[in-house]
Amino acid sequence: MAYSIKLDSFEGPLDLLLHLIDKAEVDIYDIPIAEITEQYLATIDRMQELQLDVASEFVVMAATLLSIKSKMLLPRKEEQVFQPFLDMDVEEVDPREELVARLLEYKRYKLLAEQLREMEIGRNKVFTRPAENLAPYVREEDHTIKNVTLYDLIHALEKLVQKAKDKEPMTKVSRDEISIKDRMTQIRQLVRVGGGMVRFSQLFSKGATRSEIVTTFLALLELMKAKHITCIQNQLFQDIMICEAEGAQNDEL
Amino acid sequence: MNYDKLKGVIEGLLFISGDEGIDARQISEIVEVPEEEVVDLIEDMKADFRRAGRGVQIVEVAKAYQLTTLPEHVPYFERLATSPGQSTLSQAALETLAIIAYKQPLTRSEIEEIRGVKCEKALNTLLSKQLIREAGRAEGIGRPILYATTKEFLEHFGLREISDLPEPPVNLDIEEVRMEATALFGKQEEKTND
Amino acid sequence: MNYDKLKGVIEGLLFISGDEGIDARQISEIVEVPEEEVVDLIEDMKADFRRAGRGVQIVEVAKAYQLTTLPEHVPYFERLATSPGQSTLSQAALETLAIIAYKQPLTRSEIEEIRGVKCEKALNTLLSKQLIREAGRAEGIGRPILYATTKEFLEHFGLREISDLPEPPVNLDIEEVRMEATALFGKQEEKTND
Repeated sequence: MAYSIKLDSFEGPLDLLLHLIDKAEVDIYDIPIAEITEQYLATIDRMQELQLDVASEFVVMAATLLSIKSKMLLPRKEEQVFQPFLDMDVEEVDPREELVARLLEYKRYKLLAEQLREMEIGRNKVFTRPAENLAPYVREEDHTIKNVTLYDLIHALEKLVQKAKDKEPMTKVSRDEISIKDRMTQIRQLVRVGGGMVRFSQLFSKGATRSEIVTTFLALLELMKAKHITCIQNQLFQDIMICEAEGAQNDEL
Repeated sequence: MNYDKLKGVIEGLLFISGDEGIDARQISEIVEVPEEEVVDLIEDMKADFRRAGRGVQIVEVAKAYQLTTLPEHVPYFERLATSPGQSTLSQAALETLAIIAYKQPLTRSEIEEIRGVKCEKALNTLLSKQLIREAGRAEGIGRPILYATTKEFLEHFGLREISDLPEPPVNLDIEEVRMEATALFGKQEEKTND
Repeated sequence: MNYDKLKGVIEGLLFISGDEGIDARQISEIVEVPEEEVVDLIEDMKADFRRAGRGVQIVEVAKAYQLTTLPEHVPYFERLATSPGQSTLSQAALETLAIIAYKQPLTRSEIEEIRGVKCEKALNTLLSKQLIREAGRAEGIGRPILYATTKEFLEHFGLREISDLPEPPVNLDIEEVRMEATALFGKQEEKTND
């Protein structure tokens, strides 16, 4: 059951992978598997260190990546153009191919979901009014009601409760999640304000949510990778110091 | 803002205010224009609507402005009401009936608290269709009327008795639902994934 | 009946039909005017409304015509205490819905295969919001439930019909994606050669 909770910032392993590929600015059709696998595993490790339960899907993907990585290390057979039909060997196929196909398909739906989001936002900007009661327009002598079933009654109830649940749009909207990119900028500002140094614990507010923690962590990893910051820990269990990396001063925030 | 744009905004406000209507003071606060000017503008709009042969009109009920249909269009609405496939109970009436069915007997203000809107019109419809009846009066201030379903209600929905109603698909205690929703938003942070 | 009067009647019918909407065929039967003429008249009315700076517009949602407010008036409605709240879907629900919308009908495991994660909770959310429905069962082991979108789906996104969905970015067939990928791998090798 513990495995059913997923990493907060990502919709799943494919989402995380797409993020890593995007950040690494590599070709999705030619993924540097060793590099991406390393980053993927590192992210999962950090999550576990933060005691976030890592969903089984993330673990399965880690295994898949490792298996692709090992296959890539094997010497590739020479291409045999005229292989017998039944003998279409697996080795001939790029071990990454299936993963790439899955990533591409998932990405496609992610883009479509984005378009749906835009349409939803547009539709949320217009209001209608409830349909008017037509009963008064039915002639008085006719007391019967037509086309109303028990199902309609239950359905009405469901709609009603749904409306009550949706009545809190402001709470939802205000819970704006911060992007990794914004968090990166914030951290660099904090470091700068702190005279080139900030304690790790200072990066988190008291009531920091899991997604804030995860976002902050990913932002730190990104900054380290980009060599904007370095992390120093003098002694075990001591607070980690986030320091501005040499030469990072002149970079644009 | 020019007057034409202002009139458009006021029409939109009237449109979404529905049966509850909206008064000049509220409009004035929203559009940030003095109340007297709002009143003048609405008088203007009434004339505009008539002149343009519009299908709706602005009426003043209990100091609130409302958009309503035109009395001369009633024959068309009658045709709509009796056209095939047309449900003769509105969503409002259905919701009200569902609440009464599951929580009877209860008062109008209790229903309104659950629905969050007035339901006088819906109650009248349901009474005239004999789907609900007055079932005595509640204790307390004003001794308000209690509503309950009727024999005709059971007949229409093919129920032997009221206890034959299916389990409510949802929690009908709106306060609890709201709390649930709030709790869910909290939980959402832990489980954004599904 | 002249066209101006007819437009007034149609406006009244649109107004009274509210969020349920009314389609051209129904209007045509009620006003006894051919359906194509009704469609033309409504197109005319859309333009009239814009020209006159009206506060409402006619939109086509789920094959029915509806009156709605204007998007640019949102800031004013937000100041209204009773402003109708509308809901947005979580990313998980939206991704699941996108897959269903484009590949319907399909089973839960087919959706999960694409998303790479379980989606039971997202499906339940979508079912309770009536954006999807169960559409029979697939052949094969266990005869799993098939899911498809509903009329409420069209309403939620303001679509006239399912074919109005935006074009998918590229081919959605996994087999074709594979071929595409293979083709690209091929090209890549060519490129690396020069």
